[in-house]
Amino acid sequence: MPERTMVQAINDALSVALEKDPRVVVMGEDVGKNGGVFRVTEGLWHRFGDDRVIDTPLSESGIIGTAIGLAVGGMLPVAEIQFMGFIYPAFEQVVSHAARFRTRTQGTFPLPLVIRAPYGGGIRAPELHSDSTEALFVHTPGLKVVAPSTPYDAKGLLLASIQDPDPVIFLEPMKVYRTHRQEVPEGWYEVPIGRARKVREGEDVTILAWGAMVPVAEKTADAWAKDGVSCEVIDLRSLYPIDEDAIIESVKKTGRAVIVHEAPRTGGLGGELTALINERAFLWLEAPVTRVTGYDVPVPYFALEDAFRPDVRRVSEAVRQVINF
Amino acid sequence: MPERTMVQAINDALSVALEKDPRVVVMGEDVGKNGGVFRVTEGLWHRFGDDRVIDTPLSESGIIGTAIGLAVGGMLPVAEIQFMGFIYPAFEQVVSHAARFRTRTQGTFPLPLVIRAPYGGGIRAPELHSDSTEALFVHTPGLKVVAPSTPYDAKGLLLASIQDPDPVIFLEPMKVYRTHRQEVPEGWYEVPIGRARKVREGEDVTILAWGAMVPVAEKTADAWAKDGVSCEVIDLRSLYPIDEDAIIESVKKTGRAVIVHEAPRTGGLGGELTALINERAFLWLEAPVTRVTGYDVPVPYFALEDAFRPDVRRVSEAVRQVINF
Amino acid sequence: MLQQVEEKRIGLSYVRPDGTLTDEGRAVWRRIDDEKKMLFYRWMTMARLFDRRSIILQRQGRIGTFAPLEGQEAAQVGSAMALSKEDWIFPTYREHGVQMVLGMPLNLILLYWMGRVEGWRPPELLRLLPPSVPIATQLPHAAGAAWASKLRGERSVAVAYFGDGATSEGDFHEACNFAGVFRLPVIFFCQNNGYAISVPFSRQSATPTVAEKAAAYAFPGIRVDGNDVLAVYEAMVRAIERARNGEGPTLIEAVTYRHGAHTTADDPARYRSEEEAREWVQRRDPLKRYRALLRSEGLLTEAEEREWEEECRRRIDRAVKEAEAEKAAPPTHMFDHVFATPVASLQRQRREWEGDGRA
Amino acid sequence: MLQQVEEKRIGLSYVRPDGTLTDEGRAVWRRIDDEKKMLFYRWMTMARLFDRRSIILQRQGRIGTFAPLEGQEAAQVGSAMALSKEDWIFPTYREHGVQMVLGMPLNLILLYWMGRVEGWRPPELLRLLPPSVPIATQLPHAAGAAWASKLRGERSVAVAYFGDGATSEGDFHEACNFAGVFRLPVIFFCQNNGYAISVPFSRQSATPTVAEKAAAYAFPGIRVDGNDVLAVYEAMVRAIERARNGEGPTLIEAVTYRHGAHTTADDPARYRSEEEAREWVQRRDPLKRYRALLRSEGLLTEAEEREWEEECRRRIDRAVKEAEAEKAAPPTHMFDHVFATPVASLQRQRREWEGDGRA
Ligand SMILES: Cc1ncc(C[n+]2csc(CCOP(=O)(O)OP(=O)(O)O)c2C)c(N)n1
Ligand SMILES: Cc1ncc(C[n+]2csc(CCOP(=O)(O)OP(=O)(O)O)c2C)c(N)n1
Ligand SMILES: [Mg+2]
Ligand SMILES: [Mg+2]
Repeated sequence: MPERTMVQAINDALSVALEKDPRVVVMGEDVGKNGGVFRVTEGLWHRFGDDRVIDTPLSESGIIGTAIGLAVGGMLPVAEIQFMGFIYPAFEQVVSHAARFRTRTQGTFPLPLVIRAPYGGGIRAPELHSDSTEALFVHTPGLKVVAPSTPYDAKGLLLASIQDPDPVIFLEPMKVYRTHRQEVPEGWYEVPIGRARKVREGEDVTILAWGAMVPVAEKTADAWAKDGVSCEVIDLRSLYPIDEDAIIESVKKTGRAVIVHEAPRTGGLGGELTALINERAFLWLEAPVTRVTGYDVPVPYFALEDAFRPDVRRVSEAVRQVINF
Repeated sequence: MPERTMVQAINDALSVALEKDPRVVVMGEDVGKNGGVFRVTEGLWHRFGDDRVIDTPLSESGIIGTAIGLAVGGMLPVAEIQFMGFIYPAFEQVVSHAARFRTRTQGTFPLPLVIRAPYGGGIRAPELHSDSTEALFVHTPGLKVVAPSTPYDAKGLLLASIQDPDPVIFLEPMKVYRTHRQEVPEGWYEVPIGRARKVREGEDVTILAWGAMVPVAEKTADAWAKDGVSCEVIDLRSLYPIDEDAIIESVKKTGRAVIVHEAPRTGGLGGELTALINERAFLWLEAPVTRVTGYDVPVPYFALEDAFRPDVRRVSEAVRQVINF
Repeated sequence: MLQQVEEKRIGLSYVRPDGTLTDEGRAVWRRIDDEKKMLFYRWMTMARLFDRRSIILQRQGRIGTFAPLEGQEAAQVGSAMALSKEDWIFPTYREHGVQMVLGMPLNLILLYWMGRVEGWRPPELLRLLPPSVPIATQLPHAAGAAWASKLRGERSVAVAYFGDGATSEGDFHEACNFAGVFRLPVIFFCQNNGYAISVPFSRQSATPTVAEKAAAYAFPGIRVDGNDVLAVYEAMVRAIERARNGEGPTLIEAVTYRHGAHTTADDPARYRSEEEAREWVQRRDPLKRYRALLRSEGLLTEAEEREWEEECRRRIDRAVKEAEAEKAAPPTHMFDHVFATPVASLQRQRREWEGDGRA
Repeated sequence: MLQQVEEKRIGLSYVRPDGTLTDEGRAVWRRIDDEKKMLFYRWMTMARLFDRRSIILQRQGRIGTFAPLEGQEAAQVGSAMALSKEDWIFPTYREHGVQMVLGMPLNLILLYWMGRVEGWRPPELLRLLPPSVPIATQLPHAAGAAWASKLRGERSVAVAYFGDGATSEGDFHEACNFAGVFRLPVIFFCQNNGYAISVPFSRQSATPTVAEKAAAYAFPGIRVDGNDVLAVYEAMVRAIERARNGEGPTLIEAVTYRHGAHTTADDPARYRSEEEAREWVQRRDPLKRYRALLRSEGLLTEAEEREWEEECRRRIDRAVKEAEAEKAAPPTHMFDHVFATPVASLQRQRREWEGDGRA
């Protein structure tokens, strides 16, 4: 099996989908001739042509709005928003329409639509390019939200998203776009939406993470392993629906949970996960569920972004706290 | 002191502010000649004229975007979004600009801007008119978010918001716009942003609510009082910043908390509040913090909205659960 | 104000306010068969009577807030009559005239206004979307559906209905821009009734017309007398032809007026003069005008009129009964159509709802 | 492609690509004093040298991703030179030419590209906003600032800078619409460099020009040769005059080209032909053209040129040193400017940060 980076794995998924189903169209700013600003769509325009891989005007609401119309009209659009921080101009189309079409029409007009967006910090990008606002979409009923952290999951989840009859926000952690390679099978395979991945078995504390925070959680687990503390690391992968059972099972075993996310703390998914654990594993908790997150500040310009993003040091400190509680 | 409904109290606040400070402008769709679709701005256009109370084009991003420019240029805009469900077209302006101007310019260009929006359900309004997506704004660093539940607080918080040098999202629960009157002082007074209101003292369980859920919480407390259970009811009023100390103090006393909000559960503020309590009052908790919320579905058309919105029955049931845990 | 601007710039006008035909109008009239001529009348009448009845139902508390269309019948019926079953329609909340012409049963339209989404399910194969409540947001959808049609090599066109207020929204611009760039078979059909709730068009736009805005997207914009059903129909036929021939989008501005309030919650006296309203209601009424034409052409007698009105009332009565008899969906219905396959947490919430002792 | 369209529709053009003046240009030239003539040259040169140096700094890892302007000097310098200290400026990420003309110190511009917001603080009284990164979103701000000026009875105008790609965004439309309706003293200054990253203007817009879009808002749109500093300056002067006289907004389209990549992360060879780029770089370069004019007018010698370039390099060197010497703000700086008065939870987060053993 070929070894692929996440960028390559996503490119491969798009190519497999375009090949399999003539209804699939890839659309967005610079996704065509240029192959995407991260080269995620590299080569697709040359291979599938202007009607399948479409450079659109610079118009996020237009992209998502017409993608909705395309889906209604029988296509399977995979729309790219160049950076998650630029999805807000399309917010209306996403929350008032994409998320509500099925309910509004009671299934008569479902909305098979995938919105891909690179997200998160860590690559020293300009302002607004490092947002990580997955919580906004998780709080919007009618949307599914996924965020893979590995090449394998990226391809499998993207194909599952394209296959899904409902709208999926597909978040791609830029920070790990190219950091590691993994064996990625050829052809079509799916990683089911709604299922977490147990990255590492452990007994003492559960670390919940997704996207670019997964490697941070893993490194923290490595660090603590040397001190005889065993961390169970769970990669949520799917942010809505959340694999509650996997989380609850793990926390019932360890009695302790640390949640790691890049987004600002207040109103982030950490709160939701804390509530889930509190509701379903209250009596098993040996320490408060603890959050390691971005701070409640606009993501700082990149000279300070390392201070903003959770790192091994901060996550380790949280593990120490819950262990010593 | 005159007795006023919330609509009248807000009208009064706007009028007091327009009178006091020539920099204040009220702007939005139908706020002028028509006096607002809820009559909140009734009479202001006649009194203050077309340059102070401005009917704008139907253009939410234009409204908030120009309001930002007006604020930069030295005005104090109070912009109305006709219903919270129509703020999404302006989402970009709110989250990428209003929330970030001060940080971006390190205080050189602060953004004194108030965005008023009627919100929440219960008045049998058409689709999208009943949204309650306060969590989206609470999760956006740089914004303050308030939601009064009484006429007195509405006026005082609105004046505090207009006085505040930072952007404030001011949410007006339509359901209680006219349901009760209250003595409201004449002239300028402020209810400080960031402070909760203890609606009712109690010993056994803390109920946290805001907006139109406050009366529901009160009625629940009434109902349980008959059975000898004493509920402490806290009206958050300010959703960001949250009056954590008031909440924690109360929960430390009662050991139990029920959170009530209209918004869908997942990703709603209930999660955040649960996390705060878990983090700061873990050892005092005698039962899991429990949420009574809207469901994870698009707010249903009004024939079913009563089934969606938390009511006394559901909140009472939650109280029973935490008491009997 | 509005009327003067209008008369100066109207592109198409066939039936004069007094019900006589212009010369051009005569030529168009000859090309249209009698059945269609009668259908214009019938649907306009039905739309008006349905509209009036709905207002009464709202006052009686039997439906919720309602958005009346009276005055805009020609714009809605004339345009909808030009469409085929294969075409995609994206209406707003004020388009019950369009809806009924296209085959939406009256009882379903009523159910919608009763706040009952379960009643809203367009009949099988009807490419008619639910009303778009957020202004202008349906325009990109129409562009997208037209795009799908083009990519799939189909004949269908897409139509977005919207009001004058919608032209101020970014989505109007983005949709028109996509339509222009990709030459999509889409028609942007604007009913310019002069007001967005209380805000007059002069506060909405610096250009005196909507039609001229099409220039920014390099496709034609045409301004028609929206109270002239024939002119509206003809404008729409031409736009559809253009679209089907691959010549791209058209923006149609139908100049009209709502006789009544924005919705049953609105009081137009706050922002419109009586004279203005009187002028439109008395002199420019689309239905009166067209009825006069039919009469003078010998296609309609007073008896036939009365008969058809009676028939409309009967059908509306039946629709009201059916709508009110429609079994209410159980509250758990709200959980049923969020996703194709229910997700676990929602199922749990559903059980929680049922467990609250209500199921 | 672009060039042909351009030549057909250019409204103002004074300095020909070979550096000679048109007749109209000669008249304008006479009205401009020598100091200004020299400043055009000096700032264009400074902008170019600063730009080239920045690219090198980026390659050396001393600044982050950078958006070069080379080729657009005339559009930026010409327009900025027409502005006064009282005017409000809302630039994008590519406007360092504008920034420096208006008084933004070079070291601060560099600090911005180092990702250091703490270095960004416009000098006291400079009404120059930070670059707007999300495309087109600054246009409504400019309209709003212009509105404030109008409401307060001030003389100041507001200018939004943006690119051709920005015209596709809803905010372009909403800003222009407000500006038209309220006749605001605002200038929408578009540098049409033919591309939005890789997307050519023909895929961005169905109209061949940006300027004609102004018709949708009932204010003038003017298309100028954006590589002709004199034409740009004159267009801007006229627009500012209009605005200050209460005649409302103007849309200016300056047709230009970026010689290099969209940003240092971009490879233009993927989407532009070499011939096209060569034509612009060799035949239409704004600086070369203007230098030739100054030379033939006897206002500039080769020695003076070399001297000024040296001076630019010295100033840039100094700016780089200053920027690199600027003490890094402590990470806790991120907590400092979220609100005027820190809120309790943020103070707690700040202490938490410090408590992590880092402070
Ligand atoms: C995005 C959005 N903003 C505000 C509203 C509230 N609203 C409902 S109808 C309306 C006026 C619409 O005017 P117009 O487009 O002219 O259509 P008309 O009602 O005249 O048919 C407004 C402001 C809305 N539905 N959607
Ligand atoms: C809302 C938004 N969408 C996407 C981007 C990513 N992006 C940055 S620059 C750019 C192209 C801008 O083109 P143009 O407006 O022509 O300006 P130019 O870069 O050519 O100066 C894009 C798509 C962005 N910054 N903001
Ligand atoms: Mg209207
Ligand atoms: Mg460009």
